[in-house]
Amino acid sequence: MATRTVIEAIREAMDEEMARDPSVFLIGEDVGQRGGVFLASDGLFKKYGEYRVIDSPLAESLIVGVAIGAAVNGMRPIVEIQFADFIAPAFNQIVEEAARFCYRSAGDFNLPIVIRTPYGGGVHGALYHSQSIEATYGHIPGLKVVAPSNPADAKGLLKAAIRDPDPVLYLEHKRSYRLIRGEVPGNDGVVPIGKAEVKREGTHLSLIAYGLMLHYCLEVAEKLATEGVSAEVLDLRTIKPMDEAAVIATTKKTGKVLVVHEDNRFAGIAAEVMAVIMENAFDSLDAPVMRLTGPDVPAMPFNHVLEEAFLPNPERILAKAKELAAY
Amino acid sequence: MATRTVIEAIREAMDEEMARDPSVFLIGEDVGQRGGVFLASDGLFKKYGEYRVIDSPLAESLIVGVAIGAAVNGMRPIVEIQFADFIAPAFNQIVEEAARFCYRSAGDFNLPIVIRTPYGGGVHGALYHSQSIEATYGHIPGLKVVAPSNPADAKGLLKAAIRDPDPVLYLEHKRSYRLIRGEVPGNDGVVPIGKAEVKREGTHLSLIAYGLMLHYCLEVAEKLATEGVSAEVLDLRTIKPMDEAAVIATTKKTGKVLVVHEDNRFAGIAAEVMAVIMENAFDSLDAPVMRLTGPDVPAMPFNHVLEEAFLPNPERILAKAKELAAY
Amino acid sequence: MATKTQEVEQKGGQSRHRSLGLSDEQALRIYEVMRLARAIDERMWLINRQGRAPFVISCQGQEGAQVGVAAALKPGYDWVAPYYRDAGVVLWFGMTARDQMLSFFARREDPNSGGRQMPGHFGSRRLHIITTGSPVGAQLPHAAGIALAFKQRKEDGVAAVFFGEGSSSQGDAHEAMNFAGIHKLGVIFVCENNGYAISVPQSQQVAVQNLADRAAGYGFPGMVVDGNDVLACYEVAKQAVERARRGDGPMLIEAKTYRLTAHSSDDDDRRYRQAEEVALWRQKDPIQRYAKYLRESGSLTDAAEQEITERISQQVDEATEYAEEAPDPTPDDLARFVYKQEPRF
Amino acid sequence: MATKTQEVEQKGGQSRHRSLGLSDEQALRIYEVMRLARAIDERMWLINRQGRAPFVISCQGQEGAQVGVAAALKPGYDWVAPYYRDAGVVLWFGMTARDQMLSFFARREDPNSGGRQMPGHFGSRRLHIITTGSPVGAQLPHAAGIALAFKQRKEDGVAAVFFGEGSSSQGDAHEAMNFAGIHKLGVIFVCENNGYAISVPQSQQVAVQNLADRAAGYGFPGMVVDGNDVLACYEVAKQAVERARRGDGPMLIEAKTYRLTAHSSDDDDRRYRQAEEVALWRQKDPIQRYAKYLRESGSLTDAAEQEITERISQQVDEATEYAEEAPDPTPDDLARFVYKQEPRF
Ligand SMILES: Cc1ncc(C[n+]2csc(CCOP(=O)(O)OP(=O)(O)O)c2C)c(N)n1
Ligand SMILES: Cc1ncc(C[n+]2csc(CCOP(=O)(O)OP(=O)(O)O)c2C)c(N)n1
Ligand SMILES: [Mg+2]
Ligand SMILES: [Mg+2]
Repeated sequence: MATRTVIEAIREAMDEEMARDPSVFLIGEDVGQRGGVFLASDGLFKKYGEYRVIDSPLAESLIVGVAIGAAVNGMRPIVEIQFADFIAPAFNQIVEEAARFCYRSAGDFNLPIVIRTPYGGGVHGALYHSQSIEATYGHIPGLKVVAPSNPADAKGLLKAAIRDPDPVLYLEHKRSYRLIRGEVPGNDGVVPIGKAEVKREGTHLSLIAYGLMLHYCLEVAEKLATEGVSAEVLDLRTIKPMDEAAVIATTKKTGKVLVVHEDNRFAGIAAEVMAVIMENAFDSLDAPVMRLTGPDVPAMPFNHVLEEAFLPNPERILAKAKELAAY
Repeated sequence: MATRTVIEAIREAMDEEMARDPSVFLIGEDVGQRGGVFLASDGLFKKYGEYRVIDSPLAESLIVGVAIGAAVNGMRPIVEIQFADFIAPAFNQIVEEAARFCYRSAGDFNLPIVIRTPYGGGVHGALYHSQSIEATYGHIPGLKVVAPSNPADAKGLLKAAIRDPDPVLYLEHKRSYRLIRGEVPGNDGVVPIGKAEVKREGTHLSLIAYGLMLHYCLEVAEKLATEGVSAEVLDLRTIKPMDEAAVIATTKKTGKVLVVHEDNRFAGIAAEVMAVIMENAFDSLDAPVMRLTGPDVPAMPFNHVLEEAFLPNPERILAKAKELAAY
Repeated sequence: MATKTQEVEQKGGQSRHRSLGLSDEQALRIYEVMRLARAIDERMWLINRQGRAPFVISCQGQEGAQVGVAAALKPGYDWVAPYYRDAGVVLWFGMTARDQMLSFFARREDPNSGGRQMPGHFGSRRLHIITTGSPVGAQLPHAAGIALAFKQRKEDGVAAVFFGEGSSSQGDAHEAMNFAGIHKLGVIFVCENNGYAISVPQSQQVAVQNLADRAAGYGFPGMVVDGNDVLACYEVAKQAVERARRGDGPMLIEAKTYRLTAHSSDDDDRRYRQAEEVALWRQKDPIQRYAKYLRESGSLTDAAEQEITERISQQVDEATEYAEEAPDPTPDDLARFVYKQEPRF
Repeated sequence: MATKTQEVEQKGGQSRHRSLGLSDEQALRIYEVMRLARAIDERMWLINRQGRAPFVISCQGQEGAQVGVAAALKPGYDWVAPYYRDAGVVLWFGMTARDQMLSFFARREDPNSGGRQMPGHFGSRRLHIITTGSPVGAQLPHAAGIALAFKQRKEDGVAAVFFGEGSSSQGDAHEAMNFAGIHKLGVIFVCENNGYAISVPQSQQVAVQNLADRAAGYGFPGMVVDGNDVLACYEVAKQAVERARRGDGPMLIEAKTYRLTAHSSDDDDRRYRQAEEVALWRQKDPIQRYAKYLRESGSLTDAAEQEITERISQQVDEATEYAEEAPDPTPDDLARFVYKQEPRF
């Protein structure tokens, strides 16, 4: 087991998969010579050449559209969208094309494409370098959406995504890139898409999260423990298809659930988790399921006061968890 | 009071507002000479001329982007997107631009734009002429989203939207265009954005819907009444901002709620309604809130068997309502 | 690069097809596919007007551009990205009348979409026809991606993509041409300019006479061709394909043509077109024109014509009958193929 | 339309600005705004490197193109749609050093965004600067819309929109130019071609030498201009503005220039540019070059230069001091202005 940051795990996964399968290639803005603005592909241009690591023109719809065509013609493209905030010009290609290719052809076509993109805030990225997009794309049938929280999951899920026959949106929390370190198996292991993981066992209440918020929840669980409250922490890992069984299991176990995410609240992932619980574990609830999310303002402002006001943080999660525990 | 179809009410609202305010204009594909593919603007080109009713090139991102610029320079554009399924190329302009203009300029700019578009299925429109988009755009802060179910609301909400200082996505259920008739006030009345309406009072359970499904729910309520079940039917009318008070009120009144929509299920509007109830009326619930929605398949197929399998219909709503009543 | 109008009629005279390297058989095959496309389309309108099927969208008038270009490609090796009018393209690439009728009636067996999409939404992995959706313009980047994959594997395959002049206004058209130009990809961009996008005339769609002029801004040649002259289309496409196979990059072909029907069975074109204009273009019908040429060049005898007519009507009859009887999908089919591989839990 | 390279240096000689109709005062005002833009930018880097502010994005090297074009417009009547480098444009249109510094420090009083956006995201309704987001290319359709409104009201206002050559690859750029061409809208499209989009060189971005060539495909003229020659930029912009006001439609101006800094304070340009290349372009600095001209033409005396220098450093000092002390937004501000008008229940 080697210790890696999240960004190193991502780079390693791409490198290993590109070495293993010549049909795997990377395309995106600045991914070549520069190695990506976060250096996710640092060194790969040199190693694999300009037609395996392609510096695209500045056009996201094109990038995804080209990946679709290449996938149809036998390749396995990895797309890097420089920031999740700039995926919007590709919305039509992702939602109306990629996500519907298999369905509209009744299974004749399938698209083994991974779309990697840094999302989330806490880095003074302001309105357009901080957004979360998981609810928007999670709502779209035909896409798979994953959001690993640590290096091992990052590597294993990226490998799974690259080998998956369907389009996978792979969300990388940019604040976690260098902040979160952890052990990464050296072997060829994949982490299956569609499977959540209990990252900490507990009995009194459940915290459900993913990405950066997962770490805050673990921190909160630690604090709660010192106060005699035993919190279970479930890492969704895959947003869509959601591991409903895991959500239901933790609800049945603790009877109290708090869902945490940065993304806007209205019709967000927390709402879906609450709906799943409502439908499947209503009778197990000892309290209403609660959510702590980014507010319904357009995005996270630049100024640090506003940024902090936007982002859920351990203090606020703790307060909400205590409210839940006391219900 | 005159009797109108939904499409007539829409045309009348545009006509009256254009007559009243010279800054109001319409832009979209085929809206001019042809009067729109559904004839929503029939006659307006002749009446107001080519710079008040503009036949745009085939480019949705452009249409919305041009509307933004025109709004900044003193106009009040109404955009027609030919089908909701083709709004996707404009996603960046709607979500990253229009919805964030006011916020990103700290209130210095605002955009009085209405984006009208036909959505929904049941007309053999297949995968790309049947889609529902309310969850996708409802999730976006900074947008208002309305979905009237009848001619009076269609007219009143369109007038409200045109006069509103913010971008409003105005969703027209295409099957309702000529199917639904009703009285329309001749006066200048607007229906306020953000206000739901109880379309039928009841005491045993609540059906919450909008658009075409609202009519199915009214039909079901009628049937339930013959079986001694008194159903309240709430028409959301505005998707975002949602009238939470109305949702909570009906929940507290009946204790049992079924939410119905055509849109895909995962992180859809029903999930948000369930979350709002969970947070605000948990203790009033006599049963879990239930949802009957379009399934999580990419969109509604062409073949009538598949189309019917996709769409909630009165029979299935009735069955679900009975399940709820019996809980 | 200069844009030049093809005037192949003047070249070659009575044996233009032979001077283009086409045997008589090949020339007749082109004719037959054009006629088959038309015949299927006409049958569909008939059935639609009888209320037996809800929707038609037509190739009528554009068969020359479609089959002329397709005939310059290698079916099964090259790829095509057609749009909804391109019955002529997909028939050349191996689709059958039965396939089309199965789509038209939205049957379970429909090879394009299993009855999920409207007719005209072609697709077949086996035949190298990429699946088509409704949002126009989206197929141009796909074609660039197909050509990129050929280049990555050092193969000389070509991707031909077809679109209307209205669709050229979409950002995707620009983005794809730009990318194909940068990497000298083997893409043939074929604009079937029929003068209207539903009701919107060319003058409200673009500010130029010739869409082909745009190619210069992407670093490759653009050619205007008479889209109702199937051999002219074949000639220019052949040049484009040779160029592309050599690795010299894309070409934009603008085929000037006309649609002889309303936009679709839901449209009423009298709202925006003069009857005289349509009548004028009926006289330029690419099938009539090609038939005349073939007859004059001695390649099409009355007997051959009759054989073709019979073969086609038999195919269309059989296809219609088969497809109309074929079973619908079942409700269980609704949830299939959301993904190729359902995630394991 | 033909593309022609401006060679105004040869024209006019020692009194080029006068032959362009600029008084000495106006010529000096242009100089001062260029220098002010540069001075604010340099100060921002200093403060950023000291860790007192998280982010800078620069105008350095592009001030000639920016101020040259802006000087041909009527501030407060015409509109501009700038991009993040266009400090020179917005200063000409009435923004102040204090405004910029308030953005830089993300203070509550920041007139661009109330501390919500990164620096370089300009906007002021009063000054006719449309609010700028980060997604590149989106501003081109906005400019077309602004010009459409002028046309609808029969006013002769002009909209000038600025963008990098990288951003020209976005579909929105194409869609906007096409629309502006069709309706002969009063839009000036200004491409500040600095040869790179972050790390991606022009050769990977477009297949042509001159972006201006694209204008022909939209039915209006495109001009290449030396972006480091402020008077050349002024001249071509003046022609474009006159054309636009007359109702003759848009023009595309490609100003060839270079960015002298890294893409932003988060970038390391040594990963993709040679130091020699940067050094070469430093010698072509538009400010130096214009100063030399002004001195040689006798319009800029040592005394005037010193006055300008003092005025600028005083403005920048005061602005910095004021802005650094200015209060942050409060958490309550977070939820304000999601809408202009909160819906009534
Ligand atoms: C993105 C998108 N917007 C709108 C439509 C609706 N629509 C279908 S065909 C069409 C006109 C297409 O015109 P053109 O590209 O010239 O092709 P033609 O039908 O003339 O062959 C329109 C507007 C669509 N299919 N996709
Ligand atoms: C839609 C979108 N995609 C990606 C980015 C990230 N990005 C910011 S600036 C930039 C390069 C812009 O290059 P160019 O247009 O040439 O302008 P320059 O910075 O060179 O002046 C990129 C890729 C963005 N802001 N918007
Ligand atoms: Mg057309
Ligand atoms: Mg640049």
